[in-house]
Amino acid sequence: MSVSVQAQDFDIATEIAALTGARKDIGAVVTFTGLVRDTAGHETITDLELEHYPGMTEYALDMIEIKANTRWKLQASRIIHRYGKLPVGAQIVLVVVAAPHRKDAFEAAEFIMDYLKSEAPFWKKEGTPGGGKWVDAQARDLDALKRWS
Amino acid sequence: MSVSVQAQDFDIATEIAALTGARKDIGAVVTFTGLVRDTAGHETITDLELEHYPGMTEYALDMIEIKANTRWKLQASRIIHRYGKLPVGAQIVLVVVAAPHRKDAFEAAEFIMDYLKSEAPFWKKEGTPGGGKWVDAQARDLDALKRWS
Amino acid sequence: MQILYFAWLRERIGVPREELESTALTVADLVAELRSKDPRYDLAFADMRAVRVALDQQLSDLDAPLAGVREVAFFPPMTGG
Amino acid sequence: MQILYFAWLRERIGVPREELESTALTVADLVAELRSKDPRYDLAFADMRAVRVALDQQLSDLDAPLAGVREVAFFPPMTGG
Repeated sequence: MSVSVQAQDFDIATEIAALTGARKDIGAVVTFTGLVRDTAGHETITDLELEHYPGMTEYALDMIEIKANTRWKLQASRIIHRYGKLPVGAQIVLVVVAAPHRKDAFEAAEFIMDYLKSEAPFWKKEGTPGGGKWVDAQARDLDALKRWS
Repeated sequence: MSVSVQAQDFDIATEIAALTGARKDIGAVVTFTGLVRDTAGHETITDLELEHYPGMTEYALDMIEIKANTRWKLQASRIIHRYGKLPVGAQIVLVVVAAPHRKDAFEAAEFIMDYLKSEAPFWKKEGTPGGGKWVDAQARDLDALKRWS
Repeated sequence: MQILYFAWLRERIGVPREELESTALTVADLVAELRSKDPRYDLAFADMRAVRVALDQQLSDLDAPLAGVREVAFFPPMTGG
Repeated sequence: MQILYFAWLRERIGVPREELESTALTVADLVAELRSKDPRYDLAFADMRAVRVALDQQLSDLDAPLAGVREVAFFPPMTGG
């Protein structure tokens, strides 16, 4: 289990290799990568600024990872979330989960992403030709949490 | 959309890069990697032999990928499945799915894996200290299919 | 027609494929014909609940007609992924 | 105590953090005190349904007591991931 909150980019292959290493007991690895899209609805996006709450962010990600590891039989997990100003196409977040069986790996990765959307102190501001706009929290992201309770 | 049935190994980072390329409209990438585990229940596994039905395999994977792309709004997808004798720890299968939103990417990747388990003509033979054993189909893999119908 | 066998069906029957002239109307008829041919086939097809069939590379079933079919494959339930 | 503001709350209030001596017993009392201080605060806290609060970096709510709390953070609903 490990989390990183960082400005710099990450490399998925490196992160997977670091998790699985020379282990021979892992059956399934699921990764999720979130990227900056060039549109939001009908609006053109030029970049994305991610603000966060240093200290609380790491604590919240640790808690989410612990919850996932308590609920599913995982062998390894990793969360990386970037902050700062990111160009369109850039990687924002990475979740990697390793487990003996695929169902656990899929569910835990989706659980982590659902919690991350609503319980990690990040705020997105989309750059548009008309200026920056704070992204509103989505009702569907809160709905996504309900399936886990 | 593309599928490969091959003896050689694959590189996840290369496959993701080939899918996303210079695109700026992708919001979520989910990958699943299946690996050869060193145990099955209480049994020690020394290697895994994967037999397949050339011709039908490619057709079945194509059909599964088309089903997933019909059901979810995907931007790109890729399936690689290996055959032949694989050592413990080796990669067996890779599914990569790119979509505007995470829910579609997660569901489509899980759907593809569930179908692949029961509808792609592969058969696994586990090497054990006592000799080779054909893997039995799991009732839970058939159950997994039911959630999609 | 071409008959293909995979996994333990291939091992029990002893060949991966064979050419066969048959007048069987359905898959079930063909299985009966094969079982009467040799004890190896009789053993391999003893429990048909454990056997799946594909006709010209598409999953099918025991009742399916064989008219026009060029390739019949028998195999256990699939275990890919 | 330290008061922190994030995202559009930070922008409306104009500072990311400030030190404040307060006798407020609850978060709601503190919000009332801030709103009476300056129109910028009054505007920022006009719709409390859009405001979340963390006490010493743990999510909390408006009724929570402030006794012993060193750091209060106000922010909109989170949009990570």
